[in-house]
Amino acid sequence: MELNQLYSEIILEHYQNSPNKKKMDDADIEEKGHNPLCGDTITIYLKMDGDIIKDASFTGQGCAISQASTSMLIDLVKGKKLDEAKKLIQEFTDMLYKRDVDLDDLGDAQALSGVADFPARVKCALLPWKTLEEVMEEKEEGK
Amino acid sequence: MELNQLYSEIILEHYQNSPNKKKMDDADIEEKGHNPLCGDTITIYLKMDGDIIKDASFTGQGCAISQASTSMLIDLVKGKKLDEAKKLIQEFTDMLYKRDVDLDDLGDAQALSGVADFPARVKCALLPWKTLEEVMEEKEEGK
Amino acid sequence: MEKIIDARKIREDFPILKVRPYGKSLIYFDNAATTQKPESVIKAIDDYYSGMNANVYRSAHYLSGVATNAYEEARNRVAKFINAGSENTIIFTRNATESINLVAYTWAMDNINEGDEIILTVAEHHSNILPWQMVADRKGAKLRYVYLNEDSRLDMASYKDMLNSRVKLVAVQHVSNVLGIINPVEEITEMAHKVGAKVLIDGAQSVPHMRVDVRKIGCDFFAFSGHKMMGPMGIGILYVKKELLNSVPPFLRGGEMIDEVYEDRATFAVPPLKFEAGTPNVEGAVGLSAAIEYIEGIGLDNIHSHEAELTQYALEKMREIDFVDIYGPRDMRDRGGVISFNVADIHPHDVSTILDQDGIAIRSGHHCALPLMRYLDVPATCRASFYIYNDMDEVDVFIDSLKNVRKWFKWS
Amino acid sequence: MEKIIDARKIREDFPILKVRPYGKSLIYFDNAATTQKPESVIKAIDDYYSGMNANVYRSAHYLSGVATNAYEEARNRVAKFINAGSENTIIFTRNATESINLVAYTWAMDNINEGDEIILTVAEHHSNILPWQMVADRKGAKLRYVYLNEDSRLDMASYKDMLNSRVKLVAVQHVSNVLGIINPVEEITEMAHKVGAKVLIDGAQSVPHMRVDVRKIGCDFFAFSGHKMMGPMGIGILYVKKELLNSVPPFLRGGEMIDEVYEDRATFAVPPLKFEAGTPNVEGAVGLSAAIEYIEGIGLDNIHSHEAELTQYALEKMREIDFVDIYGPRDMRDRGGVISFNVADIHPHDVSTILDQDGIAIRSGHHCALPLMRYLDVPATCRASFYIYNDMDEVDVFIDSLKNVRKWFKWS
Ligand SMILES: Cc1ncc(COP(=O)(O)O)c(C=O)c1O
Ligand SMILES: Cc1ncc(COP(=O)(O)O)c(C=O)c1O
Repeated sequence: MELNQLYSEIILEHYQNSPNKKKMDDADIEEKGHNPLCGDTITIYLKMDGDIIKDASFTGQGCAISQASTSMLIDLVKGKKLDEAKKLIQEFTDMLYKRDVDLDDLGDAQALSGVADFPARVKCALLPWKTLEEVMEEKEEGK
Repeated sequence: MELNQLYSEIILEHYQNSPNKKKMDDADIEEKGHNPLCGDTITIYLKMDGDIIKDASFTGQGCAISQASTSMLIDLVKGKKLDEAKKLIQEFTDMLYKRDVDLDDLGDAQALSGVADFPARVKCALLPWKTLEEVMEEKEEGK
Repeated sequence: MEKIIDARKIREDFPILKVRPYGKSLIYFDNAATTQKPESVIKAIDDYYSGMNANVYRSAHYLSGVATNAYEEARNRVAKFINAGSENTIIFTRNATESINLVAYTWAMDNINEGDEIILTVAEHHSNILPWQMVADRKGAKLRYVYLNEDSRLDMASYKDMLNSRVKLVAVQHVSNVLGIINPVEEITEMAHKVGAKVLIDGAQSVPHMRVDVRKIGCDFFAFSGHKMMGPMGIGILYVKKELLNSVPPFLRGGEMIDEVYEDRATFAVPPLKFEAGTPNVEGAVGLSAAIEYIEGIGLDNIHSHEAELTQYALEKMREIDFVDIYGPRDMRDRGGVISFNVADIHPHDVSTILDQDGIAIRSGHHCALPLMRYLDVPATCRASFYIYNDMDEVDVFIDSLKNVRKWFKWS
Repeated sequence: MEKIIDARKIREDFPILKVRPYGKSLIYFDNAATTQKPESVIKAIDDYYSGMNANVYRSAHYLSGVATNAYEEARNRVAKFINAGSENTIIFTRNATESINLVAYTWAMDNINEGDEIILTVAEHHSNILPWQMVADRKGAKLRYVYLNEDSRLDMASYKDMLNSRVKLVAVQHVSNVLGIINPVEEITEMAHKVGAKVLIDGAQSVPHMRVDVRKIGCDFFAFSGHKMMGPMGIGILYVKKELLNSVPPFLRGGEMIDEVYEDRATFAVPPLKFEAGTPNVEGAVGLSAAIEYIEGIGLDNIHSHEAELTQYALEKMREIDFVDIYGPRDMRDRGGVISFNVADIHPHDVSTILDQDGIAIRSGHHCALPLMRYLDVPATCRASFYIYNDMDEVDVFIDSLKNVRKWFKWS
């Protein structure tokens, strides 16, 4: 795996010019994610319509991988049901652990498959997906 | 160094039949010594006449080396001034650390010189001498 | 009879067993104190420092990735070895003593209060007594002890008597380092849980020698040491039951165990990192992992049978010597490879020094079990403890040497 | 100019430096996190397990004698290395973090009370912050921080302002792991002692790199780690001033640290054993001793000069790159071999990943100094830190790689 795959056009585009990177003032759900080992932080904002993620955005500070990954996740989950989002989280996680998985649903996020070759960076890419997972766990626990 | 020197006649005699091993009810000084690493314990009893050790005895439980060493020490210090006893303690300690020292003053205790070849046992032999040293330190500190 | 374990062949794996004290073959019977290390463990340490060494978790560079993987694989292997379920339940400490102290300083200081009770046994190692004395002292709780029955085993009836709702913790060793008894920890845990008490098992003497399944035992805390199972010194393990893990407060504080740090306050990482402050002993974890691999290669059931065989043989031979007193159970049921004994009229230190001249390493002293010594009414004992590299021939040499001990004292 | 240290030759002593990440020569600039080990240290560990391993102090057999001597010699060597005076003032711990926690849990919990103050600095490592947060929290004491002056050095004037009779402890790092500043600990100690405060120095980043004399400093406690000075992981050191030693209560409780143990109470051994509960890491002590021998063979003054030279060279080259921001003092006065920096528009992790592909190991992140990061107003930094096996050629490769970093991001 080469660096130019890790820092590909599409990842840099999401990192440097994401339209998803903005605060949402009327969000129904606001979930912070933090990677204490490296200091990356993100906040995911969700506007819900029942079970459907009507709108989503994020703010954050961190490396290209974590920020691009968040932007890609936002792209993917907008308009999706929570259940569908859950499936995407699983697929993305599987991709980063090099498990056999169909990548078709993952859209731009497929570009992050190369991170699997940089074990130290896998946590960066997973951060937003884990954060969204926590939203769901909290919802399920009725918090 | 051979075992028959470590467990020589004279050491065994002091260990098995010491006339010094008895409680002294009217002792002026009673000092306990304890080696926590091996569990040896002794109590030294001293009857003082000013600076002179008029009488001495001991009780205790422990290995042949610690008990014989205590009996030999009692033999040596009886009738001695504290200052003289202090000198003996130093000479005995030097002997066990194989430092160059004149052994003449040490009487039977010379027989313990072989313990220096059994590093694990040096502490056993030193126990009573350290205990007597503590008596003196406490005296000096005016306790 | 076919040998389960060929100790002679196994000895080839242990470089230190070629040492010849005073020109004699080394017979190492001090395994309950610490065990020797096979070549594979020594090599794992060498390989670690020669090809993987780095600080873990936080750097993004190559070596740090390699070291982090090695560390986490070790944690994983430990988790599987004792069937912990999740590797998050495995906390690396310095030794079993620190593992127990961790529980004392955190969970116990938070959950044990005035009037509460802690049940120990009189056979506990100091490392499973002193931490609880501290807790009892600071919190106004009460320590109660279970004693032994006439067969030198735990008096199980007294657990029944003592267990009540005031009891917050039962701390008990899995195997005694003096008597060799294997305690019914599963039964004890079940009884304790019925009254709502938590259970800590000191497994320092069990994990190296027998199959241990912490979830089958059902205990809340389980502590052991790497160095007693052919792993390096400086690495210990604390297992904390998953359900409890989050509620245990952190112990040592500093780097690596944090989430956020402000000048006046901090939040903590999730377990197990929350409990591992500062640079961890990656070498120790990697060496321990190699030791587990070695143990698994031989098989814990084989190890246990081998030791049982040796112990039975040694006990029989020792009973034939009329001036030798043996402590501990009379039969081999639930018994590990540890034999404590005394020679009439001769202090254990002298016995040990005399055997040492024949190349035989046994331990003499109180074995960090002074309450038990007082209970047995002896100032100290000798102890022979076996492992996979010992065999019957060595026991024979030991028996011969033992028979001669009194001669040096002109006693016969 | 004649080289003080020939790093190329020294590299021969370090097997790991032959590792080739992604086919590149390894350039290890993560020495502030942990250092690599010379062959002699690896061999000392091997020799220990192949010829000396035993539990220390309590057994009377041959190997135990050998191991005990090795352990005590190591203690002696450490004492001499930092001029501690008596070897009894040297306590072996697991790492610097545990050393500091030991003081926090014992001396501090006993001597710091409501309304008392503890002075830290904003540049402290988490390991010298969190233990004091705990003490402050539990005892109702107040933490106060010294900040930096415009030259990124400790603002000494604020010590003067803050020191008063309520201050019970001043805890300060000897050398910063982020800024490289060498703090005037002797002066700080003198000032603190005048108001009756005790002083703890975190020497994790000084002892490996410069001559340290704890009695000249005059501090009460001094903590450092073996793994940062080419010694093994899992061994740390706490020096406690002789006058204080007896009054510090024990920390971890268990085997080896006792005098007498009864069922309900215990008395403790004299220092340092009182502070070393359970089986000690003899391997770690022996390995550390070999590391000190290696350091002494090279000479701490030489090490310090070598690092100063490298640092100066690297700083000059880095200043020429206009998109690189450097944190820390502008000149070389009282400065260690640690350089923290950032590349404009690129996160430190990305910088680190890109350099890593060229075989260069640097650290990126908050370096366990989040309060300092916040104070510097950066989320994280990159850090290059040097040691004896690094040289100018490596710095050149590093500079070239650094110049290229932005290209990967299509920034130039
Ligand atoms: C300044 C400073 N203090 C303390 C520590 C903690 O050392 P350790 O992780 O070895 O306990 C470190 C190293 O991480 C350090 O750089
Ligand atoms: C039963 C038992 N518990 C605890 C310990 C303490 O282990 P460590 O000294 O490795 O902490 C030991 C060993 O000495 C032991 O035998």
